[in-house]
Amino acid sequence: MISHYLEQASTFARDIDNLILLITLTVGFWFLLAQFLFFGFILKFRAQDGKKAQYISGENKWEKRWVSLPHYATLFFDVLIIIAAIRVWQDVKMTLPQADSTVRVIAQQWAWTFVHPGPDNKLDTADDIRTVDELHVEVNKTYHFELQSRDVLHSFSVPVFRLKQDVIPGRTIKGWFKPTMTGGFDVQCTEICGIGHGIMAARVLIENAADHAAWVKANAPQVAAATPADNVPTGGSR
Amino acid sequence: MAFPRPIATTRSATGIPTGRLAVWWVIASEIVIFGGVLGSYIMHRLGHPDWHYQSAHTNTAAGAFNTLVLLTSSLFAVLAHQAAQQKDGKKAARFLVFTVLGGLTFLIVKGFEWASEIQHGYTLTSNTFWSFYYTAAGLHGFHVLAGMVIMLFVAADARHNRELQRVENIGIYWHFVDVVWIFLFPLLYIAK
Amino acid sequence: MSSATADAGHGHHDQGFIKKYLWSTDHKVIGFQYLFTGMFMALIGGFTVYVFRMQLAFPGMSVPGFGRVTAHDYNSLVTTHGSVMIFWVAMPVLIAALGNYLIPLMIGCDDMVFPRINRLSYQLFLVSSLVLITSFFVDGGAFGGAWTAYPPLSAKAAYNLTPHGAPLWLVAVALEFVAFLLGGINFITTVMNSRAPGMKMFDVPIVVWMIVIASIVFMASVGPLVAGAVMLLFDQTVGTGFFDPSRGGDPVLWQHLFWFFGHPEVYVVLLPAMGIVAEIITVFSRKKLFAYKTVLYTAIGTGVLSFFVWAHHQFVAGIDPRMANIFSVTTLLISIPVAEMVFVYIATLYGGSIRLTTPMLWALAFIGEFLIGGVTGIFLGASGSDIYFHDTYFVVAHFHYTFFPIAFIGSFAAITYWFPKMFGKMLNETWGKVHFWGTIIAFNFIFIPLFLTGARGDHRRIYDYTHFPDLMKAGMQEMRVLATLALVVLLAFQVVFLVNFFYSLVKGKKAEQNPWKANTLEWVAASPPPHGNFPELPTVYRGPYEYSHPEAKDDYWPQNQPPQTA
Amino acid sequence: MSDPAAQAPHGEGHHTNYVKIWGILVVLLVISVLGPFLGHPVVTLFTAFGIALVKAYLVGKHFMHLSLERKWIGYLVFTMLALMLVMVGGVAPDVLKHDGLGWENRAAKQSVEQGNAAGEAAEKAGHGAPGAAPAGEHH
Repeated sequence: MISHYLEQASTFARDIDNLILLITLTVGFWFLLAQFLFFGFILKFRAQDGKKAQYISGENKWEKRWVSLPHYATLFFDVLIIIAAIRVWQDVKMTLPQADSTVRVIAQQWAWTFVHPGPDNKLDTADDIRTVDELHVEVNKTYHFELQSRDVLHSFSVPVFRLKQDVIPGRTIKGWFKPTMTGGFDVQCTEICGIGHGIMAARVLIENAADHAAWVKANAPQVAAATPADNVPTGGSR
Repeated sequence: MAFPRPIATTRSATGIPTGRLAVWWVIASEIVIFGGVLGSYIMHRLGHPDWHYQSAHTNTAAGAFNTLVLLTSSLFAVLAHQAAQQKDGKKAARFLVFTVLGGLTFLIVKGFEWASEIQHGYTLTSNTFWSFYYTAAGLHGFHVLAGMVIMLFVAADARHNRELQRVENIGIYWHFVDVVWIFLFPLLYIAK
Repeated sequence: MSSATADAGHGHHDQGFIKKYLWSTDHKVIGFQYLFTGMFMALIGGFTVYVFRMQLAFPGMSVPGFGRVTAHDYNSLVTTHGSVMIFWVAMPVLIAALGNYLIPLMIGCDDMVFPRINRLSYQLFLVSSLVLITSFFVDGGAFGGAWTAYPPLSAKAAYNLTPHGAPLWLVAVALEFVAFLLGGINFITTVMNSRAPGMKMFDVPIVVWMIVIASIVFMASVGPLVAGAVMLLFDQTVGTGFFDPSRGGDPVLWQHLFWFFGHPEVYVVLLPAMGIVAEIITVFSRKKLFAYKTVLYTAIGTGVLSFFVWAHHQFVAGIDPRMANIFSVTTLLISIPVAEMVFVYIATLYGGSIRLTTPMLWALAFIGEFLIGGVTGIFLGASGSDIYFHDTYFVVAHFHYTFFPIAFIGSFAAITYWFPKMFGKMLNETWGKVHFWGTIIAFNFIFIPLFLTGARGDHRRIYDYTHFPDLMKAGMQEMRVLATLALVVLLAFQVVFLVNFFYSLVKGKKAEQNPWKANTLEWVAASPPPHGNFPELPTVYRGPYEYSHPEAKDDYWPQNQPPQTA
Repeated sequence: MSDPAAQAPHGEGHHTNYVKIWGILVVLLVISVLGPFLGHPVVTLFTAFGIALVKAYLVGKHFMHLSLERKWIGYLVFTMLALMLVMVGGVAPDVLKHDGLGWENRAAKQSVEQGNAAGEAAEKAGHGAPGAAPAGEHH
């Protein structure tokens, strides 16, 4: 349903979309049923001259089924949705599969700094590649990300990955994603962070192995290079 | 000028007089307000074992003396209630004034205590422990002050044997403020 | 408004305007004060949304009546819209205005139990409104950190750039809480103690029950946030570090304190609206309320459960992911009592004799529209799908499908239904229906497009989408424009309401004592009721919903009618 | 107009010895102050918070007359306390703890370390050294 509008660019995007579809179908059925009864009753029981309304207290056993039936039905479908939702949640937020690489995402008012591990595939070394508002990743590789903030709350959101995680100053929050298609997509800040919140945009550029290697090669600082151009000390607010 | 009391106020479907019922609801709402501060404090305190270096500088003697003062003022408040039940408004008013004096002593001691702490450099902003210390005790002190003011009005009425049921109501509130202090005392002073 | 008839227990004098309307202790006057203040604040809330929706539809344009919208303005407008509509419109109109007006009348007594505390409550509320309005004009402008006011953004002027606006906003909200605490204690005590003789627990009209349950839920949930507000105010003004991570504080604590109140708050405003609907659908379908006790228990169940769900607002906010599982379960479980309540209302229509008057249309629209808000909530309560939907326009559309029915559809239902009692005049039905259809159709045209943009990834509180290529794909901006145009139409239709309201107030047809042939006690009093309400305080003989009872000679059976006359 | 006080369910014929209760409270206070001198943390926990509970119980029962009040008033007070437990229970995993599944509160850990370091330094320098204690000011 969502995929009709927006690419599924990560492994768990499909799971989340399917969960949304499941919820749509289950609650959609009950929604339509309720609206059908609702409008049906309004049409059927319009006031007519000389016809008195029925006197129904809703307290006897048979009438109580009006309440108990939706009660158990809602409970049943709730359980169904809960199980499906928690399975997805477990996968996206509670497990960290073995990573091929780790990127550090540093948010600040109102820009994103992405620290890529560089040729040695290790963070906090001299060959780290720092970029502003541009995240470069390789397709079909599992990435861990470390979120840090320099000032206020931000939120790291990549709609095509169906991924969202708030960034909290003072904390490091870890998560993962695995891109499944190449291309350039929006990264958004989705937690209000001040005046520039509306322009705090970035792009995630998913490249195939060759392009990504070329990009790393072209951008890796020569070892012991000067301070990066954006003049940001390593490790965010540490 | 006597305010004309609506008939609504004199009804009592629950069997609890309206004023006292309302005081209980006030207390219910106060429990969650203090609960918010103290809950936040307790969570931070348990998460920050280093705070015991800070709390070591609180004045346990002053805190203990203030506990004694509040307990005693509570005794006066309940004796005032007893007097009010015996329709002895004058005696009730006298006990209420003693209660207020207890509150006043409490605030004065608090004032000296805080002044000394601030002199030593422990201010509202010096550390989050002290922020909690002043905020929690300050919120409590504000309630003490409010209780004292209301109590003076109640005492003025009680002296003329008017609105004697209010003696009990303000008393219940005062005991509640006392109970809050009973928990604040170990939380801020004894837990070193 | 006081044709002085008999007067129970009150010394009644001819009072001056100030004494009568501004310094009054009469619950009806205080109800009107809340109502008109709420209506005035709704105009502010409406104006702000007009300005920022125009900016979204036509970025960079000079909005007629405001001018160019800067990013700073935009944040302030969004924040003001949210805070005003919830704290200064929904709360005062649904709980304070209707609670004050209806409770003493519906339970058959002459006033609130503490009339002077009641007056104080309104005065504090008025001060809070004035403080909020003041904050628009101070140096740096109004607070722009969203109605949730998450620190550190809200805590430091260096971050939010509103050195005066932020503390003023906080003070206004805190004062508003105190006002409603005082009001709530009054409501609860009045209903518990001052019911008319013979009125047992299950003879109390549902709307009164709902207001009382809402007041209790409010009182029990707001405490931690009051404490949090004090702490945040110190962070802003004195420089403490309660929520500042660099000084040993924790910003996540505020989120918890806020939502521990914030989620129950939804039910605080929902329940009174549900109560209003219960009163209206029974009258206009001439039916007894289906399963009175079930409605009551579901309301209490909703109130209790609402304390266990708050962290679903924080699934992706950095809370421990394990906690999300617990809150996901509790959140979905709350759908059970709410679904039951809706089904009970639908069942009440069965076998009725339905007349589609204006108040009935509003009440039915509430059920129909609220259903949409309810089912879309499931997407957000389920942790897995909330990862995607969190802070998108899907959320915005979802909670507007709950809050708009609550705050506006519910209020319009109440105002059109009780207008004859409040002012002694009838509203014009034709213009009432014009207003109804205009509002409802426009409302759906605002938020169905927003569901779609939200599903496509539009996130909230963005002032200009042109920075996001994925959000400027074909069809997206058209949706935003459609929503904005529908909003302008909706606002325009409110003029119809205001004109109808004030015209009928002066020139409307005179209302009878009981124009809708309803059972509850307020219709026993004259229209409008004098100071002291009833010529003689009523005694109650039966429940409030005995419509079309086989033993009654009419199709209604007022609560105060002694049995032998039946 | 009837006097609301007359409707009170309690009062007449009931005589609690309030002074005696006060005496017990004072004794309890003394114990809670002396507790920490025993030097055992578990004992202190009981003498401080256990006794606070007993004191609150005594004040509630005898001074606020909860024992004579309608039962549900007690339940009401208890419910509010329980709600606070719910709140703390929901918040503690994020605020009390400094790390969890996939996250770490670096700032809080650092603050604890600094606080400990500053506290130890102050203790070495002797108590009450001016400016020694407020750790927060120095970073």
